[in-house]
Amino acid sequence: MSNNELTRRGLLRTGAVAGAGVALPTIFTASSAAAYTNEPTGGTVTLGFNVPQTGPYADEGNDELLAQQLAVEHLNGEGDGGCLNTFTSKALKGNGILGKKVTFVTGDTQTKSDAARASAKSMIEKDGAIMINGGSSSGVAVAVQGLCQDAGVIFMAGLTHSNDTTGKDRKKNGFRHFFNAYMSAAALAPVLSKEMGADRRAYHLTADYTWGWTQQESIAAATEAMGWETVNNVLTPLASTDFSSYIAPVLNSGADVLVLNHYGGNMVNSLTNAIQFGLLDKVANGKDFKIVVPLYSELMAAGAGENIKGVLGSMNYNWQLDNEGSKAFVKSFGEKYGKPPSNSAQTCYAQVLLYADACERAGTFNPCGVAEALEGFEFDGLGNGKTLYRAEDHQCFKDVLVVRGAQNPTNAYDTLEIVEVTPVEQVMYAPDHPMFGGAEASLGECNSGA
Amino acid sequence: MGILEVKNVGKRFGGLQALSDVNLSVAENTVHAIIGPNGAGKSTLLNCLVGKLIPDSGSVMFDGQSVLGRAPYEINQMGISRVFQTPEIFGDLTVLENMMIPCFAKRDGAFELNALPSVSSQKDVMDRAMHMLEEMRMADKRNMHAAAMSRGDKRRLEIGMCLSQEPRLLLLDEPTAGMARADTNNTIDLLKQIKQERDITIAIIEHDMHVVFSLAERITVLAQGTPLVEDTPENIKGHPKVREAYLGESA
Amino acid sequence: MDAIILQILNGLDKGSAYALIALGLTLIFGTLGVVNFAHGALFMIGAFCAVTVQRLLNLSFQTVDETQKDFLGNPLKVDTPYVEAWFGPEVGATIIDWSVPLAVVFAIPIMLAVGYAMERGLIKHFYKRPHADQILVTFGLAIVLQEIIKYFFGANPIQTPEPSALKGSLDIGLMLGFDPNAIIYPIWRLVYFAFAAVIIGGVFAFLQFTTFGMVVRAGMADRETVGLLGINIDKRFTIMFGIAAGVAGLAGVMYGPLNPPNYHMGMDFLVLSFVVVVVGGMGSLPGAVAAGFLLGVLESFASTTWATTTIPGINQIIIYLVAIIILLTRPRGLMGRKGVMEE
Amino acid sequence: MLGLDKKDTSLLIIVAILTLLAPFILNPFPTGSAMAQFNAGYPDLMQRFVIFGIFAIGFNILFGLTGYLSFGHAAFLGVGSYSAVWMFKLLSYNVIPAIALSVVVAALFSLLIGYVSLRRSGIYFSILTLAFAQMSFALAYSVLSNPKFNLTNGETGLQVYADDPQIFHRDSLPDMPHLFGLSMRSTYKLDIGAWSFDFNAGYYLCAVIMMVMFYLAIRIFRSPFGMMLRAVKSNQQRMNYTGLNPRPYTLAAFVISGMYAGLAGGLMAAMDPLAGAERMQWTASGEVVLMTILGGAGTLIGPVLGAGFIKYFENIFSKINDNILHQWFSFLPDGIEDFMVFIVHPFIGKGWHLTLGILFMLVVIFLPGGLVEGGQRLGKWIRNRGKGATDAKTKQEPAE
Repeated sequence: MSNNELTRRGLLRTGAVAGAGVALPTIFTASSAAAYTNEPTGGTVTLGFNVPQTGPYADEGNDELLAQQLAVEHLNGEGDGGCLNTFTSKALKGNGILGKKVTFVTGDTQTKSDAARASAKSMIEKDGAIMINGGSSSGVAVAVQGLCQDAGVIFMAGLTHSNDTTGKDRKKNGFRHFFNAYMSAAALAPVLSKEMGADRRAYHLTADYTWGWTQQESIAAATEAMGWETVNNVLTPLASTDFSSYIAPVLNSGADVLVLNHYGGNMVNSLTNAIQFGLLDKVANGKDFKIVVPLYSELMAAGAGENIKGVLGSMNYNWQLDNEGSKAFVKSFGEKYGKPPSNSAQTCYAQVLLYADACERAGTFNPCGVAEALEGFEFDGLGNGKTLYRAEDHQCFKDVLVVRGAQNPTNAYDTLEIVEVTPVEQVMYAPDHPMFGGAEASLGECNSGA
Repeated sequence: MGILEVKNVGKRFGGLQALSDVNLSVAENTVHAIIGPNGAGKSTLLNCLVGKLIPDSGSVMFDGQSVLGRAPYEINQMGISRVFQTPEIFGDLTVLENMMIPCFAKRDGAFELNALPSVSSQKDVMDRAMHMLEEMRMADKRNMHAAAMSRGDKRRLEIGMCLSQEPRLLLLDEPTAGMARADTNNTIDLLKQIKQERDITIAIIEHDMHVVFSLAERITVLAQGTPLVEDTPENIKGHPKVREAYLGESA
Repeated sequence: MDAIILQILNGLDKGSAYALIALGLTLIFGTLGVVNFAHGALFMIGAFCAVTVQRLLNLSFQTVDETQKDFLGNPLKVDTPYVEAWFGPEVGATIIDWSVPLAVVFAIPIMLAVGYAMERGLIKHFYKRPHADQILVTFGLAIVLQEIIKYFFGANPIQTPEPSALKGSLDIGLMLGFDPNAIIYPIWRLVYFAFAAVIIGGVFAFLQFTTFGMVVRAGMADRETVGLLGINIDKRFTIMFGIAAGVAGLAGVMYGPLNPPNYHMGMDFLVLSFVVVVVGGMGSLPGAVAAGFLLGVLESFASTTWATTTIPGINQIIIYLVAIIILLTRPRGLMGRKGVMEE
Repeated sequence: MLGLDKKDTSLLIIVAILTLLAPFILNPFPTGSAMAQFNAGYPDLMQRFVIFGIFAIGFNILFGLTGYLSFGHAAFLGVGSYSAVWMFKLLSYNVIPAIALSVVVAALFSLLIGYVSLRRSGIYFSILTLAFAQMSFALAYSVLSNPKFNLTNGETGLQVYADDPQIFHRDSLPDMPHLFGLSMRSTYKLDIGAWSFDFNAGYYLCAVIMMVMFYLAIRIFRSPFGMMLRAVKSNQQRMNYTGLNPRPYTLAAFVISGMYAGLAGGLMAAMDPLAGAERMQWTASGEVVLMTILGGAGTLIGPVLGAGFIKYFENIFSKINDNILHQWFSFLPDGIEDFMVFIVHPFIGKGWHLTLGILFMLVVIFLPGGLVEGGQRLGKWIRNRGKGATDAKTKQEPAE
């Protein structure tokens, strides 16, 4: 892009513009055409961490930033090395990436597509970032992914759960480690069926924007497949702060399960309202009324407080997972910051290490080389167990956690308990699945910016 | 047939009958005063003439055309200019700009998207405005902010702005209210001079009998929303009905 | 029928919050002629008074329990709140449980002080300035206040639950002769509505029946004349600002249990409360209250399935649509007076 | 020159020089130095400066001249962006039809909203515009992006997909917005010693358009029409009784400023072909209000300064993190270094909102006329120091 995207025509024209104004003295030298965008030339390589620092998701962004900083430390051989010790790929040596010390710049997405693109552009154009990582919403992820594709840098998505990120909006330069709405549904459905029975009637409240729709579509499809009926789906404005008028009619609708397709502040408030209305104490159709929150996060759980008790949902990762990679990461993160990592922190940490490792294995920072190294890459030891980066859509496939709000948490960090680890086979789908853009969805061509 | 013909005009505000059955005829090129005690309906009548209020009944004809239902700016474009009790001018603009605005209104009508030429290139309007300022003896103040002027100057400017449109009927709403005697006399002189110099009809609402009797050729006395008498100043003086209305006692 | 009653209840409840905020806002408009964009921030500060009280009551000392482990495998540090140590676990737990109602007491002096400080320190200097300047400076203040709260409390919402005695819901339908479960309504929401009614009634009574209130109302109608009478209206207006801040703050304290407070809740309510005030008519107290409840009820009805299937997206735009219709049919809102804030 | 008087001509020339030399002026610090953090001379931010400058100049024609405070102008910027991206999707990536359509659509949209809103004045007008803009935002964010009728692509933002028609697109043309083949992203990079300067095609397109728009704004300010708008602000009653109809004047000002907003929106899409719904939100409308007041409402150059000021904070201060602070203060002893970082920390990075809020307050408290007044006071102070106390008379000139 900008710095290096000098098509011949562009070079001639811009050259002419500059040349017309001043006769160029010899000390003026145009930068030599680089092989790809922001090719690192000195002893350092710059990564761009683009997370929400203002707005409702600021705390989540801060958690991501902590994890990213930890990853940079580990890459540079500082600290205890964290997951470098458990990662199945041994390409990383703790001496930076390809011998270059890792530095980073940060930006504020404000959880707005426009602002996120602006800060990503500034990191690419001004600071020479060669990879962008982070974010806490799908709108931002898709917008920044598109930008990185155009600019010729790699995008390692942070928290983004919409099917579209690796569905109809998938890009050759973009990669997602986080799971998606389809996987949530596929993992949740059997557990829901086991816990609540196969003849439930579900009432959906859905945040009225792209992510909410894809999640609702996925959950409805998966639960209907095992016998549930969807009584109603009500779309709620994103700006809603009070959901009482949406919750109040639920009890009389003939439904016996409430599915909250909400995230962040929406979810905290809708769940709080649902508990206020005493839904969980009621009996409908002769069954105990239940609430499901398909996508959980630690911060939402903290915000919802006691209200999450017994409520089922899914997560990409939880610090209580008992495997070598997870233990190493939790120890490293916990000792440095005094709290366990959230699942958005973990996905960012893993993404940074995966990017670095791919560069090492490819032997270059060239995005096309890196992308090739990541495609079809199988690994373990980053906390999620055995994982595959699928080549067709750049989506990671790994086990999905079904969690429940703990009845008796002993401290602020074990408010969620793992109910089941759904094996990866159960959440697999074809790359041309209709919910993911069907056969038309394509990654397009790799862009290195050259 | 007068230039302004008011026929059977009535206006109610809730329970208050502000005007009832008002008939008034203002002859061309005269100075016609409307007087009456407080609450007689003078201001309501005036507002009905300029389009601020619409009467419930009756008709108001100016030069053979009805003004009813027309917006104030349309009535102004028909040739009626209004001077307010407290001077209404463009306080944030300079004196010259104040004078240019009515000149533009005269030249271009109620709306003209004249967005690209500069004001200073509009020579005709500029000259006209300067001429008017000179006539009002305010040319030296042309670059002053209008809000910074004395009240007497503001009144002068307002009258000048109205005259620059060459109206056929000039309506004055208590033009000397709150003025010192000297300023009042200056205003009277100015109005006399105006009347002398051009063909213009002036209708004036006034409290101050000194002003009324110095200027008016015809006087209508309004009381409780209805005209009591209409006559020459000489006949109005000492008219028993007028005394009754003003003193509030039956003779 | 039951669905209609349910949505009316919801509407009254939403309307309570709107009305309380709008009431304070219009008091400030009416008395001081100031457009206060920081009014939402006052609501937010009120809510965080409750958070603070809860935090204070939960101040704890730590003891190490060797039998339990924390997430890193170290011995668990157990927190015991001081109040539980002082008053015994049961009384202490009850005090903590009632932290929101306690916070009301705590919030009144704080909000009055905040309001007083704001008026004397900042707003006072902006009476004669254009509305645009007032908007800019109070908007700046709102940002500063909410960023300070964010710095200390984070961006995540914080639960401030109602006392457990007032948790749960009532089956109002049963009382009215409907089927069980037909009209279920949370107790705290009823408490909130009652609380709002009391506050609104209190403010009106204060303005109606006290000499102070009469002078203020006269001042709202004609500030200059009352000033000419030799009454120190400015001082009273300062106190009115304090009261307006207090009303917003109390609305915030009691709102916490309905939806957990976060640092930007003030901004979420800001635009809405301006719409409410304007729909009610600038400077009209009954107008603000009426508009608050009206918009609350309409918003609730617009979110029913029936409404959203008839007109998709109506729940997204209802408030604004109603505002437009009312302003176009009634030039100065429901009860606005002529000439107020029209320049 | 160009129909302007001497003072305006020199103002225009100064603005032209500053915009054309912006790549130098905004990058005063050598790349890689500690102060390089404060460099703003990279294409994206330079584009934003001038685009928001156009937006604010247009807004000022309405607010600065007539005093009508619109809280809904972001809606016109938003429709401008959406129209531009639709042109990219349907025709080709050439920016000319895109920008043209964005101005036309914004004009129609603002005509509609202005016609209704201008039936009221004062805060009633403000709330009407706010209501229309919030409705537009809500519709764009969700209702108009449903799969059956996807006009805006909702949360993600409208963008060009490979399967879009793009009927005039040819393989020889760049696959991103371009001006007859010249890609908006092509940048000529100039290295002089330790310094590095970016000359970006997109920036210069925006800069030229901004200069034209600035020139037009001066012409409008100085025209009879501009005078009428000031008359509207000053005394509508007198205007009415002077035979002038204020409504078409305000409506014309509203539509003109809406077209400026649409142009800015079209340019934003032309620089970066994605249109997000957030740019229609009330906060975005509020931002342009703040820009205008902060810079100095009713002045010619003020809004441009205000736009630059806010965008600088948003893009530069939000990117300073603790690491960078430690670098700055590394010359200090450890304890003091940590203390300094601790003191500064709340104001940078995620605290940039706090800094901005404080600055809003300081500017409006101490400089009622905005940054322009600050500049005038500074200028006066320097002149007085130069001339000494002899020149006690200070001329009160209208702020331009």
